[in-house]
Amino acid sequence: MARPTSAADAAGLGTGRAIAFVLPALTLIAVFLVFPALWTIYLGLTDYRLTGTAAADPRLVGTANYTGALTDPRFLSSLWLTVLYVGGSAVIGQAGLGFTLAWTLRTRTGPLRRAVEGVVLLSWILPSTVVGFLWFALLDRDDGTLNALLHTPGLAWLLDHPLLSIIVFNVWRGTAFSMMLYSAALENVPPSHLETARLAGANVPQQLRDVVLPAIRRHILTNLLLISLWTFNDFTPFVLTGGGPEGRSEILPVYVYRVALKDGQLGAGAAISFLILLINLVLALAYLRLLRGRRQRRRHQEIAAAGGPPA
Amino acid sequence: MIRHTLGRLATTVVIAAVLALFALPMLWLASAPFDDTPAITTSIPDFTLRNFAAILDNPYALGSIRNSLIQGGGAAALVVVLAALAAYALSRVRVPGRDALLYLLLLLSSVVTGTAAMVPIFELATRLGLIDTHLGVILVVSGGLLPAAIFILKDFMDDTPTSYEESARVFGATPLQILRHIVIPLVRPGLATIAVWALASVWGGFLFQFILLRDPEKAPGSVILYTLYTEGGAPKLDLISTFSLLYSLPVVAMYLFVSKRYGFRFHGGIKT
Amino acid sequence: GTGGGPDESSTTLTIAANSIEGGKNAESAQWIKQWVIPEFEKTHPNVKVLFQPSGVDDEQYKTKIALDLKSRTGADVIDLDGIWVGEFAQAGYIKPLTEVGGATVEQWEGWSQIPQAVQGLGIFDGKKYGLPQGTDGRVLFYNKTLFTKAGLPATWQPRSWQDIIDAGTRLKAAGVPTPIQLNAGTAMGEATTMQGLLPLLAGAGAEIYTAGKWTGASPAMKDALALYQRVYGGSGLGDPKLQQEAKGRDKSFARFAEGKIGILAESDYFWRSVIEPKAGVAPMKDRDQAVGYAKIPAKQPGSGIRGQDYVSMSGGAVRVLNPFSKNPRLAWDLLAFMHSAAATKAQLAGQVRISARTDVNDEVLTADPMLKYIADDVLPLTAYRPGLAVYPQVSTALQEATAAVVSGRSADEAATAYQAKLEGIVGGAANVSG
Amino acid sequence: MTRPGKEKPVITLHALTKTFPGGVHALDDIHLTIADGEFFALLGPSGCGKTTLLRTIAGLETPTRGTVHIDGRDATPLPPGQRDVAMVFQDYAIFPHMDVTTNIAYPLRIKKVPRAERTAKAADVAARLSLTDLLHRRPAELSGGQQQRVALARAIACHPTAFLFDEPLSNLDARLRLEARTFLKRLQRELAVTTVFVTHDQAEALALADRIAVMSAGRMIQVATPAEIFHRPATTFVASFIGSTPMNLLPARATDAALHVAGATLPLPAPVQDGHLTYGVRPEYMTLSPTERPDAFPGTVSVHENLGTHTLVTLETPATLIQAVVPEGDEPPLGTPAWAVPRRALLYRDDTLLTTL
Amino acid sequence: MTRPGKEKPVITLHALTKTFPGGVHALDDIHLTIADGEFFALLGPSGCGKTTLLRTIAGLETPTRGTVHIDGRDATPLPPGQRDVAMVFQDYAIFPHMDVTTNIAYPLRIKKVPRAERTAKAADVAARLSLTDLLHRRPAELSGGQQQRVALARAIACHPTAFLFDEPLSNLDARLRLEARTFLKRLQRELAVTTVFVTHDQAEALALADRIAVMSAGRMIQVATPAEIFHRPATTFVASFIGSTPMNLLPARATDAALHVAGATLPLPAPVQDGHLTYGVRPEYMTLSPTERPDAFPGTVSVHENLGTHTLVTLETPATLIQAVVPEGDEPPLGTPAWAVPRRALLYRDDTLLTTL
Ligand SMILES: Nc1ncnc2c1ncn2[C@@H]1O[C@H](COP(=O)(O)OP(=O)(O)OP(=O)(O)O)[C@@H](O)[C@H]1O
Ligand SMILES: Nc1ncnc2c1ncn2[C@@H]1O[C@H](COP(=O)(O)OP(=O)(O)OP(=O)(O)O)[C@@H](O)[C@H]1O
Ligand SMILES: [Mg+2]
Ligand SMILES: [Mg+2]
Repeated sequence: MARPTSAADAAGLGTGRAIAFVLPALTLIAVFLVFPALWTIYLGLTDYRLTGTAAADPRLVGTANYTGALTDPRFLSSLWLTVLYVGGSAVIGQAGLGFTLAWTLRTRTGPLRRAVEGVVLLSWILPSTVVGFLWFALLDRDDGTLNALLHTPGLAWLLDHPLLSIIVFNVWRGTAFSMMLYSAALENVPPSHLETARLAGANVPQQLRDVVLPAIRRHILTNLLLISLWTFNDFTPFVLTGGGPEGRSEILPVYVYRVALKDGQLGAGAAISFLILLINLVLALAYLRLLRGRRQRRRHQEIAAAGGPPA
Repeated sequence: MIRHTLGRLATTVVIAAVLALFALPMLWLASAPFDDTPAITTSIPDFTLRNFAAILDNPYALGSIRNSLIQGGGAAALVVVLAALAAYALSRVRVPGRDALLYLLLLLSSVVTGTAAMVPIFELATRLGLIDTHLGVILVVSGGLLPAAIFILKDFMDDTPTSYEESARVFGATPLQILRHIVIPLVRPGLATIAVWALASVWGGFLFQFILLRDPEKAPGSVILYTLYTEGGAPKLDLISTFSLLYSLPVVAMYLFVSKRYGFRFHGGIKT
Repeated sequence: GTGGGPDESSTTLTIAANSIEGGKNAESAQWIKQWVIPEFEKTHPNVKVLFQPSGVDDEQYKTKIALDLKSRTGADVIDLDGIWVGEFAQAGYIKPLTEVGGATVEQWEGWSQIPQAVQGLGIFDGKKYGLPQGTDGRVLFYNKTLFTKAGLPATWQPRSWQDIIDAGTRLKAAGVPTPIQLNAGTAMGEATTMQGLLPLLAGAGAEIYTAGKWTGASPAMKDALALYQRVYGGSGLGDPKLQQEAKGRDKSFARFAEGKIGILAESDYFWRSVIEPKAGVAPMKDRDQAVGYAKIPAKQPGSGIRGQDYVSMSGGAVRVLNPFSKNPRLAWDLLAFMHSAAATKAQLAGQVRISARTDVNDEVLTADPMLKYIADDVLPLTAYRPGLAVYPQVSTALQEATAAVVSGRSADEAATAYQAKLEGIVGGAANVSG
Repeated sequence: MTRPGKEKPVITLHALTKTFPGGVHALDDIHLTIADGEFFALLGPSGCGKTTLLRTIAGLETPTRGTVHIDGRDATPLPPGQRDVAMVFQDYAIFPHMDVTTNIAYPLRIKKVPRAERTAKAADVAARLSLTDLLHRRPAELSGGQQQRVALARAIACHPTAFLFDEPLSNLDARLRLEARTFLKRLQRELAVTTVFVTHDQAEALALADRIAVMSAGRMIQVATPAEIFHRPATTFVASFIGSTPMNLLPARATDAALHVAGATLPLPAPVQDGHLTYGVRPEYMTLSPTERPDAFPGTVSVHENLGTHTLVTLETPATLIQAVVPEGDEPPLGTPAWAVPRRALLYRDDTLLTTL
Repeated sequence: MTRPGKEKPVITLHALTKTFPGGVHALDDIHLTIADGEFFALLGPSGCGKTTLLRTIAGLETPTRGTVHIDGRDATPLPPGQRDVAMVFQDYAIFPHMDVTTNIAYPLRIKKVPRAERTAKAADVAARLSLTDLLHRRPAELSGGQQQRVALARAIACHPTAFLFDEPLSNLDARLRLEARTFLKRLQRELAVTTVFVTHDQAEALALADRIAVMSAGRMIQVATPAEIFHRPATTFVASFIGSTPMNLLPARATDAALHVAGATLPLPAPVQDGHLTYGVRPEYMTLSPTERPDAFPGTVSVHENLGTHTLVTLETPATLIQAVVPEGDEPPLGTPAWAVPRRALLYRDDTLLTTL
């Protein structure tokens, strides 16, 4: 493969056609994504509700929704829970398990590998409306499969460990993406690099540290970016715990659902949605910062590789 | 040698444990639909097919799966086509700020998929005359999926060597011919993966489908699943378990098809 | 009546309801499709009536209807929970019936058949917005088998909260796993408020909203929460975990049916649809023999609202007219038709429940002593929730207060937290009493 | 050794310059004329701009300045598809999702040749390149040499005015490369199509080309026949680049009628002005003497490299290494002293050829 | 030309067999002993098992059968890190995120050598390979040749019992490869470390190795010195594989005292039994005659390939192609008839060497 990186305009698209190619997608995005998103952000500045007097006559309240949320202990605890949830289930859980699976399955072929990949992917693509039932059956206090297996009758996983439960649930639900991504990424690690480390006597952790992680760092960052973003907006745990008990699993999307739909405070809900966006933005910028350091180095690399050694 | 074998044995055990963890929750889906008295827990079923007869009696059940296919398939097709075109152009032509734009759209998509965007989306759909149409659902959900799809597909495109396209170009192929003859076949595994991903994302979606549709003849499975409760909110498990199974099958079938045909994976990884 | 516009030939009317064939409230959906529509079209040959079923969670249904009405579209005749009438009216989504349906509304024959209290379900600010479809009442269900085992009378009517606690203690002593199920916590949602806190509050002499003020941490509220504390605070009379589980209410039904719960506060829905021997979600084959029911007592005799000895809470759905209907008069005809005695009877066909019309009730309820008991003995005592937009939030606050007690906090602490929260919701201490 | 007869220019480059956005001058004022039927090699070290030049001729890169004429037409504004050239890429770029027939017929498909006709034509060309048995295979099922032949067949199928080859042999293994070389040369003779061939392997360029252009840093250093390039490399850069063993390039100092190089004093036929002089002699034009001679470079034998019929001997001198090729069996033992006598040499001043000696 | 003196075996392979899960017999009952300090080349076409053999020595592949002894120990059960060998890969495998020092010191870091000591050691080795100025560069900032030297330095730094090189030169461009060859040979002489070197380029193997093993399909066909391999290739396979121009291998028929080959009748010193005979002659050992001779192969000159000092001339005969190397200037013109006279030849029966002629 001669040039993995794209030269400018290999197919001779030209600017005009390039625009024509991008335009349909951008139009759809503009109409059905950007426009409603901006409208939602505007709603966040009002006291708009779905019903009641505020529905007939919403008023601009400035940043009241924001200060309201930021001073609401429930929001803050929800934010903290979300951080734990994202950190535990996405960053550690999905990415960690996904990597572990990708790494251990890397050299395997045959039925075991296909079975593991099959169930992991199945967990990912089953409809979210259905998976709630599956997990009830697993975690139920009285007749749950898990208690039956562990001989711990009556252990109420969802009540005693609500956050842990939804973290494990989300790991189950979302590991497939990380596994797939890392599997593909690991194929880009030159085997000769790993073998050089092995010949030097490096054990597996040392191989990971010295060879694998540096080589797939960009994949790791992209993966973290996407799964953090998705987990931050993941509403599915609601079907398991309904945010409870006592809000101990009320992550931000559930909080928004409660505020916007149950309590009908759409203005406040919109404001919180925007806050989530800002938090995601901060997260993305942090990841990108890590990435950029890498990128610049890579660009350097390309120039050097193409232009021969600098004197 | 022994060490090696032991190590391999240990990883096999670990893998088997993971396999069990992932498979365990699915037991319910395998047992409850065939149980005479399905409960919310898993048990060895008193085997019956009565539940299937019951769900087939529901006037909307089968139709809703067809609707899911229309909406999910439509959205998947739309997302794949538009995202492929856009990703291709973005991958091959340098547009300043394209990465920042993609990230921004990715972030905005999180606002719009949330509950709070309900009112704007609904009003928009009303004004555009999209209420109670499959098209409305398709367009709305596609809008939310497109940024991530473009983001992922662009990386696929970045990883395909440009010499194929250049070669075709020297032979006189037009950009559209290049796209049709060369690029699409080359990234087909990526397109298939994105299609399954899009389908699976749309498949379980409830809120937008529900507020945008009026006629239950058009409602997708996710909405119909929600109707299988009593007035007091208790689930009718015989119907729900059976329907869940039927309703999961198309996605699973599509996954199996794609994975057999193209290999369900992210070739090269995503690393933008 | 007949009437209607001149261009009746090309007219369609749409009915929206939170029911669907094969799903939630299937009977009601069947009735609309198989009775209402053909019958109405018989008398109105040029009118086509369509049905727009939903059959989902109440909140989601409400959202959809609100969105429809907000964009001035939607069905002509719409099902609403009575509790939503106020907020929909305030938002301008619905208008008083006379404003929409015209003068004929007042002359409708049905008004005389609907008791004032039940009419209240459709009334906001003194104006009639909707026609009530029916109502329900809350009582204490108890398991006679367990009662006998515990040496309690098979025909039981507690006179005070203490009587309930005493019975619970006896049941516990007799080895009943969960003597009392009093819905609590946020997972049960509105069931906590309607089957739990509000009846208790009424039994302690207070309503949640009176004279423009919301009840805060008043003595009555503290009394109600104190009872929760007695049930869940370590006495072992109730199962705190069950209140926290997302599917706790469904499980409480199943446990009652399995004979693991002694006393359970529920509405007549429990009798009709949950433990109903044939089609219930947790059927009890021996329901009629094994399950007893009793009125909810006030804290002490006479300490309930309006000085009552017994209390209950009721709700019910109404049907309203869409003010943006293209054929409002005709829509009213349809609405009135759906609430005629014949229609109501047809709707009940085969099943027994309390309709809004006394003439129908008199005829139908004889078939089921339990529902007759509700209609005759409970409805006169009952109370309704305020139909205001902030009510859902207040209800959530109440649920959270009970959740706090269940998880071990004292009634006073929970009440204080509730007071603070309430002030935030309703716009300051000025709107709170107690 | 230009091919006789045909002298019609097919490709003419005028003042061609390409500067990449990063500021890299990949091509710097290139003037070049390639005659009809000529086999023309572009030779140079990595990064010197060979690929860029080829791609500019193909139209895949737009020149910053200058023009490209193909077959008499100004092709500069034309898109690649209208230039009537065929390119074979280093990675062959045969489409992995098409079988051999479809690949070969692809240019014809683009030209809207009916299916039956193009299949026939593909089979025809394939037969010529001994690909007949492989017509229904996919590229993944072909060896490197077969893939290369498919790429050639596809290029031939569209009957272009010129072939452009970008290192088509460099992905083959050493043995295959030698065979492919002869094959390619015979094929080009047979088809008589103008060919521009990029390589960084001097042996390939010498063996194949009618003329060679040696490039460095975006410029053409020398354009000449292989023999001329081999015997009279215009600069020390070309001198060091050409030859299957690296030329000995030694700093020299000139006095009246003698040249002082690496311990040897050599006669000068005509006096030269002193300056930055370099004395170049190919190892093939050295003889080793076991005894001291004034006109020889003294050193100690340090390495033998077997070249088959000959041996490359490396002498270590105090200042540098000197290599000589001797017939096998004539190698002085390792570690013994030896004197290298030049037979045919070149003299450079300021890295530019001054005279042959 | 085995190196004198040291004859202690450092690597001994016994009955080594490797079958891959797919059923490919990559190694088939290999027996081999490599002496201390020897520079040993593994030569063979792509897919013959060279890399597999090297990796099995390194411990990166587990043999299906057989043993590997390194420095007297049975290394078969040892993991790669404990075999005390260093390997240089075709792509060098220098870690892109570490600078040159860190790369070179990496094996020492794994062996827990203190930082100061390993930096010093790395600087030391780097100096030996003229890498001192590059110590703080990243691999991306190095040329191919420099990268190769870093990989070598890393291998040297851990003082292994043996070096294993897997085509270390094949990623360099043609010119650099020649220089690196001489460099590598000098370095190995100096360090005197046993070296196993994999290549598919016969010129490299001939030039560098003390002994060469020619492999084909997982088996060793011939293990001998370069001269022996060049002059007495044991099979036609080895014959065709060795030599910088492909050997002419012609079907032959023997009568009483003469050999009939491609239109020529050649004398036979001793009578041979007829059979499936092949007559082999290297192009270098052919002379072209412009006039007919009975002991010469007649043909028409069809291709000239310039080899620098010589030209490779291809003659087309009715049955086959025959090549001869002639000094430059002596080439008969294209299209003219010519007779190729063999000077030194080999005779094979059933592809096995029968005699030299
Ligand atoms: N798309 C590009 N953008 C920027 N610089 C480029 C680009 N393509 C090539 N270059 C630079 O132009 C110069 C010439 O590159 P080119 O690919 O023509 O070299 P080459 O002679 O073909 O080398 P090689 O033998 O390695 O293929 C190099 O310095 C290279 O870095
Ligand atoms: N991991 C593997 N699984 C299955 N077969 C393999 C594997 N590695 C190598 N082979 C097969 O074993 C044979 C020998 O391969 P090997 O890589 O040793 O060849 P090689 O001589 O090094 O070739 P090259 O010159 O192309 O590097 C080949 O047929 C190859 O396809
Ligand atoms: Mg190039
Ligand atoms: Mg190899």
